[in-house]
Amino acid sequence: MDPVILFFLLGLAAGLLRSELRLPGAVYDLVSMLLLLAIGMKGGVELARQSLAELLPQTLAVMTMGLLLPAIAYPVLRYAGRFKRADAASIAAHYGSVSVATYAVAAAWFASRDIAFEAHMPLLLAVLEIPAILVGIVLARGLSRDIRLDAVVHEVFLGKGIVLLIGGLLIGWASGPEGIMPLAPLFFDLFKGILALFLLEMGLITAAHFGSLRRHGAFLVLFGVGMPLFASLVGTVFGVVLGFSVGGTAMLATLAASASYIAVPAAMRISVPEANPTLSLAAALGVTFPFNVLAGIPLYHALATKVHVFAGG
Amino acid sequence: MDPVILFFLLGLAAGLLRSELRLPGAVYDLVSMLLLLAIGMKGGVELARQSLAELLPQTLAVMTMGLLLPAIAYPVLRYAGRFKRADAASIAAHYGSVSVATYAVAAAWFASRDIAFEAHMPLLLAVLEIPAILVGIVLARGLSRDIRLDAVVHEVFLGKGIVLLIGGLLIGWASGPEGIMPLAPLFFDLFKGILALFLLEMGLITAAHFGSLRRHGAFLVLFGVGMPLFASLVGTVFGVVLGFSVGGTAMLATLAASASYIAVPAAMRISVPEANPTLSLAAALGVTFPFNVLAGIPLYHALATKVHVFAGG
Amino acid sequence: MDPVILFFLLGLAAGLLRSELRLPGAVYDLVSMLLLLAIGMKGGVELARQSLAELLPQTLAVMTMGLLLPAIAYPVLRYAGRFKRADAASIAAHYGSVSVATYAVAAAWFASRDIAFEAHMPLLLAVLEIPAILVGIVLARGLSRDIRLDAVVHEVFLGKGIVLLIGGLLIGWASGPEGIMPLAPLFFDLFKGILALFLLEMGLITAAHFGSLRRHGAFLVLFGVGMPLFASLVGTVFGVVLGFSVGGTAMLATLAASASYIAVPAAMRISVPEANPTLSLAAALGVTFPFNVLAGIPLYHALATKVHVFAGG
Amino acid sequence: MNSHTRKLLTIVTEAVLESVLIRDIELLGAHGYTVSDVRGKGSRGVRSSSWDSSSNIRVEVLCDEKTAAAIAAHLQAHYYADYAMILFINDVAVLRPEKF
Amino acid sequence: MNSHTRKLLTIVTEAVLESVLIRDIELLGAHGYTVSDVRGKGSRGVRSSSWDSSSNIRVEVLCDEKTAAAIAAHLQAHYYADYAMILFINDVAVLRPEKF
Amino acid sequence: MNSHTRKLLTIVTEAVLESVLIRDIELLGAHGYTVSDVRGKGSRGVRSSSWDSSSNIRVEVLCDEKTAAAIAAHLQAHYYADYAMILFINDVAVLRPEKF
Ligand SMILES: Nc1ncnc2c1ncn2[C@@H]1O[C@H](COP(=O)(O)O)[C@@H](O)[C@H]1O
Ligand SMILES: Nc1ncnc2c1ncn2[C@@H]1O[C@H](COP(=O)(O)O)[C@@H](O)[C@H]1O
Ligand SMILES: Nc1ncnc2c1ncn2[C@@H]1O[C@H](COP(=O)(O)O)[C@@H](O)[C@H]1O
Ligand code: NA
Ligand code: NA
Ligand code: NA
Repeated sequence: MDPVILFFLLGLAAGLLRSELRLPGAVYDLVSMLLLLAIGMKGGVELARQSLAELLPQTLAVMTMGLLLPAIAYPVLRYAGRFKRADAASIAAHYGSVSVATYAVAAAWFASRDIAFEAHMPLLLAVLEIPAILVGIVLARGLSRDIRLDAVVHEVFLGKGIVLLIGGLLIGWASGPEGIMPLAPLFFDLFKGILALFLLEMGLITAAHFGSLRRHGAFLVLFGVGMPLFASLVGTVFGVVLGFSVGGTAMLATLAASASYIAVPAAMRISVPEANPTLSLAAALGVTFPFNVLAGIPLYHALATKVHVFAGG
Repeated sequence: MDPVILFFLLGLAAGLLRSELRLPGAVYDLVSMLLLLAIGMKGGVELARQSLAELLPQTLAVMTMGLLLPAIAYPVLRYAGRFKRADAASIAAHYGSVSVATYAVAAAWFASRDIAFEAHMPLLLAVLEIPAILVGIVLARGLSRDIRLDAVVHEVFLGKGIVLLIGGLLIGWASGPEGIMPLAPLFFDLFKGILALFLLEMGLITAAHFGSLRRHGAFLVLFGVGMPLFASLVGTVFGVVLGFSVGGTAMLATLAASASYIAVPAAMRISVPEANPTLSLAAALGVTFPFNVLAGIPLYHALATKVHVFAGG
Repeated sequence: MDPVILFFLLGLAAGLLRSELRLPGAVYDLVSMLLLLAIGMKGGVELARQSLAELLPQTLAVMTMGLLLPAIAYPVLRYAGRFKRADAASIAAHYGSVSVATYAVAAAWFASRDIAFEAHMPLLLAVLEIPAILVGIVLARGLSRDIRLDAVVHEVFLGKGIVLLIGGLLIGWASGPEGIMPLAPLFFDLFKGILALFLLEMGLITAAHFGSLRRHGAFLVLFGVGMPLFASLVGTVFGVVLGFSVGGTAMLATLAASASYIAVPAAMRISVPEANPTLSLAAALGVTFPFNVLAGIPLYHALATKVHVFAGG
Repeated sequence: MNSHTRKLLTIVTEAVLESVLIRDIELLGAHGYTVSDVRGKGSRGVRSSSWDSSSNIRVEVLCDEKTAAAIAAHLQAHYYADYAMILFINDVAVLRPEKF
Repeated sequence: MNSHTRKLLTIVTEAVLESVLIRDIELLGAHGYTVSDVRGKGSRGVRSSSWDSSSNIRVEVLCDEKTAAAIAAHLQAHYYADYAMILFINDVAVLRPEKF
Repeated sequence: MNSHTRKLLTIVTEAVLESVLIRDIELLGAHGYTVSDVRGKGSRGVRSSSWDSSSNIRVEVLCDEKTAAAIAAHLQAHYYADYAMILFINDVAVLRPEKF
């Protein structure tokens, strides 16, 4: 098992045993900043090599996926799950968006198995963060109601995560592979170590959300496993149709399967305050994140391999 | 002189001159987390290569040493030092346990002199943290009195230090030397730099404890030098009897000589609250820690060398 | 463009767009500690190779420059700028002193162009921090008035910045190039990455100071560009007279041109409290720092090259 | 020493509200505010992680009685239903009443 | 705006006590609490390091008079002798008295 | 439970003043103090960076009326003109009046 996953399990165990272990807020901030910048920079360096003509349609297609997934999740939550409108919309938004930590774990998993994937994936990661938020807001409020649009746009586009990811992309793109070298020791060489620390804290946070799962019942658990499985299928289809490699398809499936727990919670809290944040975080953090990092990623890769054999053969 | 020791002296000087220099709490936490995890992981990687049959008796013997040392220190403190029962028990517990920072300085000192030592030493480090705490509690309260045992156990086994050390051990053990490689840049390559930062803060803390030494008199200073010297003899004997190498014997002597200032103070504060924490910290931090890192480690190594020549020759 | 400058621009953009991005205080502290220690250590390692006979006159000459610059800036601010006495004195002190961040950016710029400079520059950097503060206090209060001299001396010599810079110098000097190697991964290899994080925060801070510029008018902007240009001439002259290399001359010009925003603000706040700190920070951070890192450094290097050609015949 | 009575209004709520809350408070007439990071527990559960979306802030506003009442009413109307929030008010003595 | 008076009990004590203190407070009937990290000095010396075992916390509990008295009595009996701790109580106005 | 009234004096001011302020407070007779890191806004603008020279501290002093008045007067005379600073005082009940 990848040692970074062991850090997640250590955090989980420490959290469940109620250890005093806790990452200080400032350390959590530093670690997540470094991850976001590193992922962005790594992608940006590659962007310089790509033609815009190729990127634009892919980007648009992936945005469509980001609109589609929450639109599918919503009725399931609303009618099968019997959630209130705001709650269903908010949970749907979380699952339509993406988790940077899941991306990082998948990237590490792929790297250690020498599985290549499209290098501009971080761009798609950034792009996928946003559409689901807008869908979530519209689902909760309808189009007619007055939405504090400025606050939403601010929250969405100028949130810490997006600024660092896009900023990293631009810096990587402007610097190119040569120019970025002096920054490699901090941002690239330490990447896995930093990810390990981050996952330690993720384990602690996940443990804290197990409790609310118990209160909010079996449907959330089911949804937290079923939705990523379904979304990974959607992601695989998009990957194949867009002509991605096996690795790229698996990565897009992983992104589709992942659920946001940073950008979306903050945006929903401001724009759909009547949604109960405990529900979406319990599902995204308590079920889907561990499911994806422990079982999902290899599964999605196996699926992409199968589908590529089938499609290509 | 090892540059990490210069950082300790810089902190000490800055503290004594009342500079505004101060490591933020979050940075101290980060730095100590990285040290504990790194020490654990380094040891864990080696554990994979050891047979359990060999480790178990050593572990038990070392635990015995951890029970023995505070039991010897207590009467000295109680009768020669005329400390109150709780204070004597608490100080004894500090000296029966171990200091991770001292271990790290010794490991760095040994490494820069190419002195090998038994690679599972971090396991013994973790093991030694605990018995002295239990002895301290029993000495303070007797066996009859109702002790909040659950709180004590929680404090002792789930304290940050133990969780990170044991967690690191397990992660290193499960990953093996190959698997751990991607984490090496953060946890192993930066180790000495991180240790330097940690010792800078240790110097500042030590300076803050010099004041209380002046108030609490000469006996603490004497004890703070005499106890590690005596304990290093005990550690040397245990090392030789257990068949350790010269380096391993010197390291066990160092561990025996070191006094805890993280795990034990926290545990004592909860379980023996009537003990004055200033006394034990003044001795452990104001005297014993600087004595060990500045003079003790080379001394213990010279001792181990002598004894091995004598025993082996 | 150097990628570290891109981090500055990212911070600037995020700040101006009012993004929520913010470096936690503890992280800012850590990052600036690492920079100061690294700069000091790098210089200290080289000091070992220098003869004291050579260093002393240079050090004294550079101190003179540090007395001269604020003495020239003061009348300009007082009479052309019509600032109150305390404000003129305080701004003058900021510009007579130096900015460690500007030094670090220049060092990185020089390194990436293989431009050598005198290796004991960090010593001059440390030396230059102080005289301007004393000049500023005297300008504000005269020599007669009772100044809390002890508080000033404490603030100046025991401020975090000086302690870390001088501490790093001493550690580097005592350890030598060999001894310092184990610390290189943290302090030297990560240097540029750490500098990038620091400049990200500098961009955010700069953005916050743009607002006060708007309120305090055009003179500050003019002064914020004109003063470094003039000071760089003075620095160039000193560099040539002291027999520095082209790189060394350009670096001394850069130091002369840079304005303090850490040590001096803190010292002025305590010793000249009636000076408005917003004015000096708006000029030093809102104008001079970005001017120097974006345009000044190459300019000063071109100037030094020209003058050396001219002086050298 | 001439002292005058003013109201100190203290709010403990979700960190995510910091910027909107500050905007509201200033619009309602407060001349200043002080914010600190805290953790805690209330009817909406434990809020104490190293993690923005589940951490709290304490906002203190020193103001006259009318402003305090206006802010309290506004918060009650707009945030009580959906956010973890408590609010309390006490009398304090200040030296420069015109400032608050 | 209908306001009611409740007690705000503030404790400043050693950080190491956080979890046991919180347990005690909840057992004694408080419905919530707020904690923040502070530093300070008192009869037991300076407590202000970056270091858990010598740093302080401030715990605030908003509750009715009876609960405040119970908590104060409990702390005085169990912790005053051995720990750095101060405690004070003041009246505050709240909007939802049933909550505290 | 016997409780007695004392004054709680709260100061919010520039972080750079921490050490001089504490010295003054102790010289004026306070037996202790509690400090925390805060951010805020007042007549001297926003003070809320990760950056010492523009961040704030809150200093709390529990003391008798006379000491509170002396500290307030001293701060008003020496710091109000040049520093970002507010100060307020309220009554609190304490258990060990001799301590403050
Ligand atoms: N009784 C209380 N005493 C002190 N703080 C409280 C109390 N109740 C709630 N809080 C604080 O206010 C926040 C929000 O409260 P609530 O809306 O009840 O979840 C909590 O997270 C606590 O920090
Ligand atoms: N007079 C006081 N005013 C404000 N805070 C105090 C006072 N006395 C003590 N404290 C705080 O309470 C903690 C414990 O106090 P003590 O038990 O007196 O050492 C100190 O570390 C301070 O943070
Ligand atoms: N009305 C107020 N309510 C609460 N805090 C305030 C108020 N005014 C000022 N402050 C705090 O006191 C600091 C200094 O205030 P000032 O001297 O007005 O700039 C500010 O940065 C705030 O943290
Ligand atoms: Na998704
Ligand atoms: Na020991
Ligand atoms: Na200058």
